[in-house]
Amino acid sequence: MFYLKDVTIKRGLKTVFYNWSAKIENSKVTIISGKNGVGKSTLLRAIAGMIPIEKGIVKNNNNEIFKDQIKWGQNLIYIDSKNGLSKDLTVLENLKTWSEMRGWKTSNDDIQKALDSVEMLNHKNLYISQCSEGLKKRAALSRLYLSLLFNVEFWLLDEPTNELDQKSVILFNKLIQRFLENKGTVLLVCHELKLFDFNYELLNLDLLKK
Amino acid sequence: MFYLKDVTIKRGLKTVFYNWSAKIENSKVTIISGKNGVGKSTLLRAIAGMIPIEKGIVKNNNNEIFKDQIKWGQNLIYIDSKNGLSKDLTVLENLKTWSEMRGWKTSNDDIQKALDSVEMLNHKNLYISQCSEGLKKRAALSRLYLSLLFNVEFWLLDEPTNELDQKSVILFNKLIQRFLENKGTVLLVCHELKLFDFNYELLNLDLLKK
Amino acid sequence: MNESFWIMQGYEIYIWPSYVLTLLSLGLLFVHSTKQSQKAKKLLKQLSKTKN
Amino acid sequence: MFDWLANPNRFNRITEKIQPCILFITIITLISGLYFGLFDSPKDYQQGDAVRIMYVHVPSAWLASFLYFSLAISCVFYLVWKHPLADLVSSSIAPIGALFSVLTLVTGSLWGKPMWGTWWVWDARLTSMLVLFFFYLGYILLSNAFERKIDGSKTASVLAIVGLINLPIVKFSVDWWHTLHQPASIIKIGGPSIDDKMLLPLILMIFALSFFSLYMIILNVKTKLIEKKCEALLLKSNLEEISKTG
Amino acid sequence: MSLQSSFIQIFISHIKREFLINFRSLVDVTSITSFMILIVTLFVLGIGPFEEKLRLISNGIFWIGLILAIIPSLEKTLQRDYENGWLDQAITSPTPMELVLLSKSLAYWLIVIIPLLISLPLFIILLNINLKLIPWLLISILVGGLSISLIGIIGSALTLGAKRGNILLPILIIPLIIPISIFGIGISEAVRINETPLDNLFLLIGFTLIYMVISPFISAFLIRIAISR
Amino acid sequence: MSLQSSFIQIFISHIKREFLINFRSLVDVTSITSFMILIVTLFVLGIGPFEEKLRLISNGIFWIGLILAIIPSLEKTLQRDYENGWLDQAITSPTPMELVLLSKSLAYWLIVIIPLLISLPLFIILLNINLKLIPWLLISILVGGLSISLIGIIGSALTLGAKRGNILLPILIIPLIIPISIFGIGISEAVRINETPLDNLFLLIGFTLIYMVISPFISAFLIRIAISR
Ligand code: HEM
Ligand SMILES: Nc1ncnc2c1ncn2[C@@H]1O[C@H](COP(=O)(O)OP(=O)(O)OP(=O)(O)O)[C@@H](O)[C@H]1O
Ligand SMILES: Nc1ncnc2c1ncn2[C@@H]1O[C@H](COP(=O)(O)OP(=O)(O)OP(=O)(O)O)[C@@H](O)[C@H]1O
Ligand SMILES: [Mg+2]
Ligand SMILES: [Mg+2]
Repeated sequence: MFYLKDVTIKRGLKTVFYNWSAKIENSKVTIISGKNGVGKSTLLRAIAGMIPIEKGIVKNNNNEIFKDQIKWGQNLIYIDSKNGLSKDLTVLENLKTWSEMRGWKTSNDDIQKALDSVEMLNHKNLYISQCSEGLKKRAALSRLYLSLLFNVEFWLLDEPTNELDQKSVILFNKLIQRFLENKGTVLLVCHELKLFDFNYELLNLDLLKK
Repeated sequence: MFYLKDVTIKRGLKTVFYNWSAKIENSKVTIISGKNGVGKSTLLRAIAGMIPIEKGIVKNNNNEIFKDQIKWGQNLIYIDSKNGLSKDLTVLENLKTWSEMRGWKTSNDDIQKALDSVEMLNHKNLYISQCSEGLKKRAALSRLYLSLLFNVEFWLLDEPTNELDQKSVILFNKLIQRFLENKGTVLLVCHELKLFDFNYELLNLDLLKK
Repeated sequence: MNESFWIMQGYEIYIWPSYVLTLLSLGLLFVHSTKQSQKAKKLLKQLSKTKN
Repeated sequence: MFDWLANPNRFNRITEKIQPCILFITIITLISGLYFGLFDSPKDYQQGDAVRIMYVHVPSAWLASFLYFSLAISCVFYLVWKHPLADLVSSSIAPIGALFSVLTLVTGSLWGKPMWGTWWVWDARLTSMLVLFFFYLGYILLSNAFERKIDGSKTASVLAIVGLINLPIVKFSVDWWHTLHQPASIIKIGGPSIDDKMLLPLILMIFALSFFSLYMIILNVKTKLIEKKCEALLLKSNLEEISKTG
Repeated sequence: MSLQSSFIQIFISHIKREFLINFRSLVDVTSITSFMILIVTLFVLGIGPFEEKLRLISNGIFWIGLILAIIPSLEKTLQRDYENGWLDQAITSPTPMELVLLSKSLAYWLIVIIPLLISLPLFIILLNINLKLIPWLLISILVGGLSISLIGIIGSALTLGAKRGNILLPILIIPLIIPISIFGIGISEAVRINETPLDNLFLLIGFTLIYMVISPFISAFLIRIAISR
Repeated sequence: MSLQSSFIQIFISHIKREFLINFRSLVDVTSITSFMILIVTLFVLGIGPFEEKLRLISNGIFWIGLILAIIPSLEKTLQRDYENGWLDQAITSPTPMELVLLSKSLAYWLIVIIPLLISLPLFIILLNINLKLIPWLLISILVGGLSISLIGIIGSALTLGAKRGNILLPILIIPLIIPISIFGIGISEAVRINETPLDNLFLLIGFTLIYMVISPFISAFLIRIAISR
């Protein structure tokens, strides 16, 4: 069980969460929804460890996750609208350097398969600056496949389906399903719930924050 | 009637459209769809005059639109995922400087109404760097309201609903409806057609480009 | 050829390099461009063959 | 005139005929220039044998400047009349001009060491040649810095033209700069009186290098025309494939 | 009454925008001056703080400081406006790009020049500048600063769409700046050795006028290319 | 066999990434040298091209050129990695940020130093540098370049999160750089006047070692702040 208890999170001068608690079930998908500016991305970034939690506790299976940032980093993939791709590198190079940065020894075969899982194999030698928005997103999501091989436990995804076409949404659904089979936990921010064909818990911040 | 005849459009070294023709009806919404990387954004940017059309004709009511770029600029609003907002300015300042750049004399009242039309009035003094993704998008879309006052004929919108919450999608729908009442023409790129409650023509590039 | 020609009042270490460098780079440029031109011609031949 | 030559076919036809002549003239003038320069010209009364460097240095300097002028003119043609051949001409000129400016700098240095006792001084000529080299370099780098060749050509052409306005001013102003400070402390090079016997190899070498450049430019333009044809063919077959397979 | 603003109004509104972005707080105003002071310090320390040496090169340092103060920040705003899509908005608007760019360079000129003029006394003390030079320095900073902005915007536009633009920029821009810096320094030097600085000043003004005319067109042409990628 | 790479491997892979991004083509290699030559030209013209003057300040010019060659481009990559979200990826990974930053500064050092060392003869000719200085120059460029990179990354990290970062950067960074340039120039000057440059060299090395240890920690700390905004 993953839970946040009485957390206070600030963004700039604004207190976005104040003494706020929530539970997130492991090995399931939780979709975080809510209106613009309510704090969905803030919450995700806070859980990923990028925004400090001013007060309160965040625990995963009774371990305080921020005690050991490195270990938490091992367990987690975070992808948001910024994608984290260098525009001076190709799709392939981006994926490779990313996995090297995480200290993963991936074979070329794995990289190919990862690209294939989001149908980016044909585009692997495009520079990111030459990719359309949707292709960029897919290049970013190809990381998810790699993470399946390395026992990552959490996916934190901020509006991952935004620029995807219908086919890619299906591929994304497949990735999630494989991750669920591996007992992974997904935290997903999205405004459009109809896109998904798996069971999910809904965490509606509009209701919860009242 | 707005039409493209035998156009060839290149992006970098890639020929995205080759001897391609299409018709777009005036005073209607046309939704351009198609898979990632097929050329939706390219088409929109070409029509807006940013990407040169290598060959072929683009005519609106029998006027070649690129003959007089300034006049075409008067008739058109283009908004894409980059939004075109300065992050060192507030939402209000961004909208104001934008309308001044277009040479529009807007009253404070108009600006307020424009912000209200996307429910950004409460956030008007936020710097763009402090806005969430959805708020940024709404700040960009507030331009649409202003353009209703100045007889703009075309809206070219590239995935405008991406980060919007459900409420904002409804507001966006309203703006489009008002524009249609003014006999405006909308060209809209979107992957998710269910979001709209107006009549639209569909221009599916996957089918058309074969 | 007498010796003083090659020695050139002790300026030979300046004069010869400047001539050699000039001629060498012109020569290299010439060879390179000619090669390039032949390569292009070959390619054109190949392409027009496969087309027909 | 330019329009008339700018037809690629006509260009090919005409140059086909004159190319051997140019090559012939180049070889003759080069050999005789070298002969007179190295064997049959007097020593300078001040510089002695070192003056022989002049026969490669000055022609290089002269050509570097002249080629830049041609480059800029051809860029004007390209930007104003939008003729693609003009771009091929400019992009053929640039590397040759860059080479000559480097040669000028190197041979000049080789000349400067025995004459001034130093490889380099910041005098107007040398500084403006250095700047000229950077305009060439800028042109070459910029024209290759874009994904689409045509964008690079346009952008680099703008640079070349702006450079044309700047170069005389750089040269003039650096000169001005010197006279402002103090009279030039170095030997005034290339005085008005120059021995006829020294003039002959100089002129021969200028001819040799000019005709050499002309030959190379024509050769490179032709190569580029062929390459363009190849590209067009490739593109066509690609597009046909696309329209067939869908 | 027309709802459409005149060119002058659009022009002023652009300058207002740049001021809003770049002149937000006192930090911005002081930072240019501080930057220049630090550059001067760096130089003086690099050279050794001996008065004779310093007097020889103070004019040079001043001009190089001016160049380094204007161009990088000008480049950054253009780059930023390109990346955040604001240039797309400008190009799909009825306002000519040339006007946008002219106002941008003028705005930059003002943004840099105003704090510098205010802090001129400081530099006079730091660099031990002769007092008879002050009026000339004022004029040459004013005129020279304008041409540096105008050239800076050409340079930034040149590299906007290029692959490794940020690395190319200095190579392209320094050769273009050299005449300006020579004329500028020439003015001060002429005064120092009691000659007339007028010819250098006229050259500087003439050059600036030329750039004033051509720079907006050239940069607009280049930016259209960058956007069309 | 472990699937997890060691720190050294991660370190090397980071350096590889920077090289991939920044050393793509010949442009990148030549441009640093060209940039420095042009800076030198600009300075010399600013100062007046007289040999005695030049000899007095050639060391200063060289060091300022080095600083200007390293810091702006280092700053730009960090800024870019921040904006495109790559730093987010680095911070949510099991690799310590400190390691990432150390490799980034080392990579930058190599990227700038290699072309500069290759083109050192050019600078020796242009600046009329005494030949006996060469070995000292080599060492001091090597060591000094490293500390400039290390300081540069602190400065860039400082301004990442700041609202008006781009303007603040030079103000923050120049004071940190000044000691380095003083030691560096001190080495050359000492050789010139036939004194021992060793004390300056040791100071430079010591300073660099200190920065080598503290810079990654300080910058990682600053970047965490920037990301948390
Ligand atoms: C690094 C060293 C040098 C460089 C870069 C250099 C550069 C140049 C350049 C650019 C020109 C062409 C000027 C023009 O067309 O008006 C030139 C011409 C000339 N240079 Fe040099 N030079 C160097 C050293 C020398 C030395 C040491 C001498 C003789 C002692 C010399 C003698 C000449 C002569 C005689 C001309 C032709 C004069 C004229 O056309 O008016 N140069 N040099
Ligand atoms: N600078 C470039 N150089 C080369 N190819 C490019 C460049 N920019 C875009 N492309 C290619 O052009 C094609 C069309 O891109 P475009 O952005 O129009 O796609 P799109 O239909 O909008 O896709 P998406 O749904 O992902 O936004 C893509 O295949 C893309 O890879
Ligand atoms: N740097 C900042 N300073 C002040 N307030 C900020 C800052 N960044 C974000 N905020 C505010 O924090 C709130 C939460 O932002 P967040 O990005 O988490 O929203 P979100 O729920 O993800 O919205 P969206 O659906 O639009 O993405 C917003 O109201 C936003 O305006
Ligand atoms: Mg969000
Ligand atoms: Mg798109």
